[in-house]
Amino acid sequence: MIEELRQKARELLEKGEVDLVIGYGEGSDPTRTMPVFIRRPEDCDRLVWNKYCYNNLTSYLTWPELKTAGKPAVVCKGCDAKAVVVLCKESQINREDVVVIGMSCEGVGEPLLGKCEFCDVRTPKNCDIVIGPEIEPLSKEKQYEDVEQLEGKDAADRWEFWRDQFSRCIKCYACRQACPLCYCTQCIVERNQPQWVPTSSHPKGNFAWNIMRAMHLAGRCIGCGECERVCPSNIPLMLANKKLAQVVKEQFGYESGYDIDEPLPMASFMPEDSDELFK
Amino acid sequence: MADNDWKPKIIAFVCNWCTYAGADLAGTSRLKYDVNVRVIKLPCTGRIDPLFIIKAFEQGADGVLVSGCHPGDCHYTSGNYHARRRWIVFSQLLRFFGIPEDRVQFSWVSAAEGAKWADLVNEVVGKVRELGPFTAYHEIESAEAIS
Amino acid sequence: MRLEEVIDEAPGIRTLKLAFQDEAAGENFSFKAGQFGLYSVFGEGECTFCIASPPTRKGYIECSFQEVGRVTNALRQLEVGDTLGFRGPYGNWFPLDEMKGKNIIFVGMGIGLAPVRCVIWNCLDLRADFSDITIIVGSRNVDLLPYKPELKQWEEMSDVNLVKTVDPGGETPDWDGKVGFVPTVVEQLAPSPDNAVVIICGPPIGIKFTLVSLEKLGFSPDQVYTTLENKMKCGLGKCGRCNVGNVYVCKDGPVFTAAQIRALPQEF
Amino acid sequence: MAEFKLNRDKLGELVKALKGEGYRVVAPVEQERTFVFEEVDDPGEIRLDVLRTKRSIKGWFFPRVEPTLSYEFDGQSVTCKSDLPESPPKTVIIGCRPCDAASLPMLDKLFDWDYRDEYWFKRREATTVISVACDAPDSYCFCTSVGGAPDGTAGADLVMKKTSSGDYLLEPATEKGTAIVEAAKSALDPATGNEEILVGEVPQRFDLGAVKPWLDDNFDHEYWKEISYKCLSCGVCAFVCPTCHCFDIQDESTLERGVRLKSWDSCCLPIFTRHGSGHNPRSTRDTRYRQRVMHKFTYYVDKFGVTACVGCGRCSAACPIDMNICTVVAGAAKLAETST
Repeated sequence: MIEELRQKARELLEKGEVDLVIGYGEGSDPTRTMPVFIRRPEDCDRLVWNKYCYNNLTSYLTWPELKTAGKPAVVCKGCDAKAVVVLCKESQINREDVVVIGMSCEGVGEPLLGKCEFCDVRTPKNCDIVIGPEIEPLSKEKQYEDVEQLEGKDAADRWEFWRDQFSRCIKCYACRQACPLCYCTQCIVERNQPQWVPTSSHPKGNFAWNIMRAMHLAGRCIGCGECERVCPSNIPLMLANKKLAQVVKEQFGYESGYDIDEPLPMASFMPEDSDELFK
Repeated sequence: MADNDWKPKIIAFVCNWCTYAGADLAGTSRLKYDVNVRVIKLPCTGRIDPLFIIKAFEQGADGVLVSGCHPGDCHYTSGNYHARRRWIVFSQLLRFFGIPEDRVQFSWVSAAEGAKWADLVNEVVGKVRELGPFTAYHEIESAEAIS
Repeated sequence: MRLEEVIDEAPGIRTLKLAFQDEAAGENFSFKAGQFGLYSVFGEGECTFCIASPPTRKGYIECSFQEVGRVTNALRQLEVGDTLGFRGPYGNWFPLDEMKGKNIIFVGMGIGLAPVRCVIWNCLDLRADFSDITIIVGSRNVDLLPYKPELKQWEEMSDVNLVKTVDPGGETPDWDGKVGFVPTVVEQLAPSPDNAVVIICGPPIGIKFTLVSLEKLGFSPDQVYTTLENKMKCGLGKCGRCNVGNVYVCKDGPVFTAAQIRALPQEF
Repeated sequence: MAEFKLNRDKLGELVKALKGEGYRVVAPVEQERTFVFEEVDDPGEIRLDVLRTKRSIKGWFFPRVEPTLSYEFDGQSVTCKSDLPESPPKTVIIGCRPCDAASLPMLDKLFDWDYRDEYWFKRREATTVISVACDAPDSYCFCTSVGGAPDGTAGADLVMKKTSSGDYLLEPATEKGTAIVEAAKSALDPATGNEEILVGEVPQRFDLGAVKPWLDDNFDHEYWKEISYKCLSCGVCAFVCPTCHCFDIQDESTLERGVRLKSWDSCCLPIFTRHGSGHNPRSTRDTRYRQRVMHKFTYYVDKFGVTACVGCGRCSAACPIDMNICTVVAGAAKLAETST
């Protein structure tokens, strides 16, 4: 697969179809990879593909620095490619302005990351080029098991669980920076009139930050899990994201990252949406 | 503060066109309702950011009430429809994080429903009074965080 | 400190006169022209401004600010009698002792006139110590020109040469000053570099181009002083925010000569 | 030389003895699949074998959030109270690595120059640091390239060195360290002098002497853009770093009272230098990443005579995109070599 990837990337650059290829390169350790930006066909041999290709490289697509870099091609796993769908829907990129190279993927990490156990996009969708064999999707039946497990506890326990988790947050914002869908030029925590979210990483500030981060991803999160992976405190951020994905699916029948034409759930409505909550 | 001195603090975020008018009607109709609610008027429920609720708790609220026009009656046509989706999701998130459901109440109160407003406030205040002060949230005060 | 007086200078620009609540502290307080302080609105935070009143006038200090962010907004809400926090004075100062007997050219652009104003009054209060005094003030438009009553005062002084200018398009029908960008006006005015020093402050871009003009006129970078307004938090050389190259602007600055600035990485 | 040793099974007794003397004991413990320094109740939790905790010990001297001033409103007047702790608890940190300990004297210089930061120094005085020499450094380690050593003593009051039998030899480096040995004597055994000490090797990865001159001359070099295009601009590197010390000051308040907080900040975050006007002197990620490297490897040297990096490798290990500071600096050293 690596050779095929390099070959394709080389072709794209040689033909001038793209100006740069964003892919994975060799990391500082055999169990890591590092994003590489390749501009010359002869550098395409730096591209690698292995089970340590964690990063969701689509998060680079919305960067201001990239606006002047020409047309990019981006190497994506199936999960990552979902972000392209959302970015297009939210008018952050034009689909035709990026070439998506999808990689068939049997999961990343050693042991496999949690998200890979319920992956239905092992053969990536919505890509311009797919490299690698067709791989059967896995069942998503049990994907919310961890969410349900926490829900089984009573409110006070859940509160305690999250309070302890969030108290470890150091507000480094790696979750935000790594997220392909956190592309706001000015994040809500950087707005200080009024200061909506306390900037300090004390438990109260952390709670406000994490609840807002999750809420802003409602109906948008594509489940790539980068936020959780990059968190230096190992806070289970995906639990909250998954909970919201579950709510959105149950209530509005929407799953993020699949259909480029379906309206965004949090920017649309149906008159017959549930009124159960309201007195 | 001794427990028997405690009065619940309820913040109500209401829309200008329906619920605020409804609350007004409750007043002009001389309906009596609990005084522990502080009303904040906004143009529309669509304007109410989930952050408002968080901020209210941060600043010491024990309960929050959000209310606007009935679906279909929005002054801006669809503001409350959007708000409805937002609250459906947000209430689930709050629940997931262990914030008691009775501390946050969402409702629709029209300009004609002064009595409903009074009842609603009484009910919310009653429930929050039962729950007691929201110390769980207030105690995660800006404590020193070490490493 | 207690807010004594509020003066609206221009749209969005305000001067606050502050008195010490503790009189003894007020009497012991001294500073030098060019130093700054951290003013705090309790509940909102701290903000860094130079002290805009001259050290020759005791018992109070003034600061001028443009409303841009959280704290300046809160400062604007304050009413006479309110309490403010003040830390300072911090940083270095303009070496007025070395400037004695020299011609002094002041250049203040927009709100950048505030730190320059402090030095102007300081020099005017000690007028005999200095030779010719030229003041060049510029702003985007007439409305935004701060310290209008003082400009009038300076204009009327026989021993001060005041030049006012506004950017092209910013003039009004009854504007009696020049029209043109400050660097251009400086070049037209062509002050002699002999026995002269320049004290300049304004937006980074304005300073940059004025320095070029001054160089053309034969000023050496050692003759030109400016004050850098970096984002600062602690004022004590610790928090690292104002760090540019190997200096902490809050300790090693804010006053630098053009020569020193040139040696720094261009990150301000 | 070491007079005493700690039997590998007697760590619990040591902790107990220290607690008995009124010390608060802080040591590496596991927390959600990472290791951090926490106050220890159960000595069984202590993980002296952990090479790299996620965050350094700096938080125990310079907390990530710290109140500096509290105030109460009363009409137009405000009553203020300093939050400087009178006497911070007497603390002993057990099991940090020599690189972490070395960061302390390095930061002393910053917190002492011109204005002495009592928040830092009161905790410094109240705290005894026991480091454990590294017997098994890994590929992220580069202490030897920045003047440290896997068995370095800088900043440590007492150094514990692992022996081939799994015990630890105790070498006091300061009076505070000697006091610890005194306090914990009941848990210690005399050293025989025949113990075989295990100290790992950390290869030198770059020539520090060549780095600074190159950095001084190459502020505008293409290299910065080239290496930092992939930087996410998050703050992980600074927050896990033992020497990154930049902080923010923010007020938080209600209608009745407020507090002024000092909290960690990072030069890699875009908002760090953004002015109120919107002007940002470091608006791009390459300028911010460059600032991080420059501040450590040249500005700090100019100002305080030491390099503000101890080679612990934390930022490299924690970086979401595998930015390795050792590789970056080694790259600069290499450029320095080729340019001369």
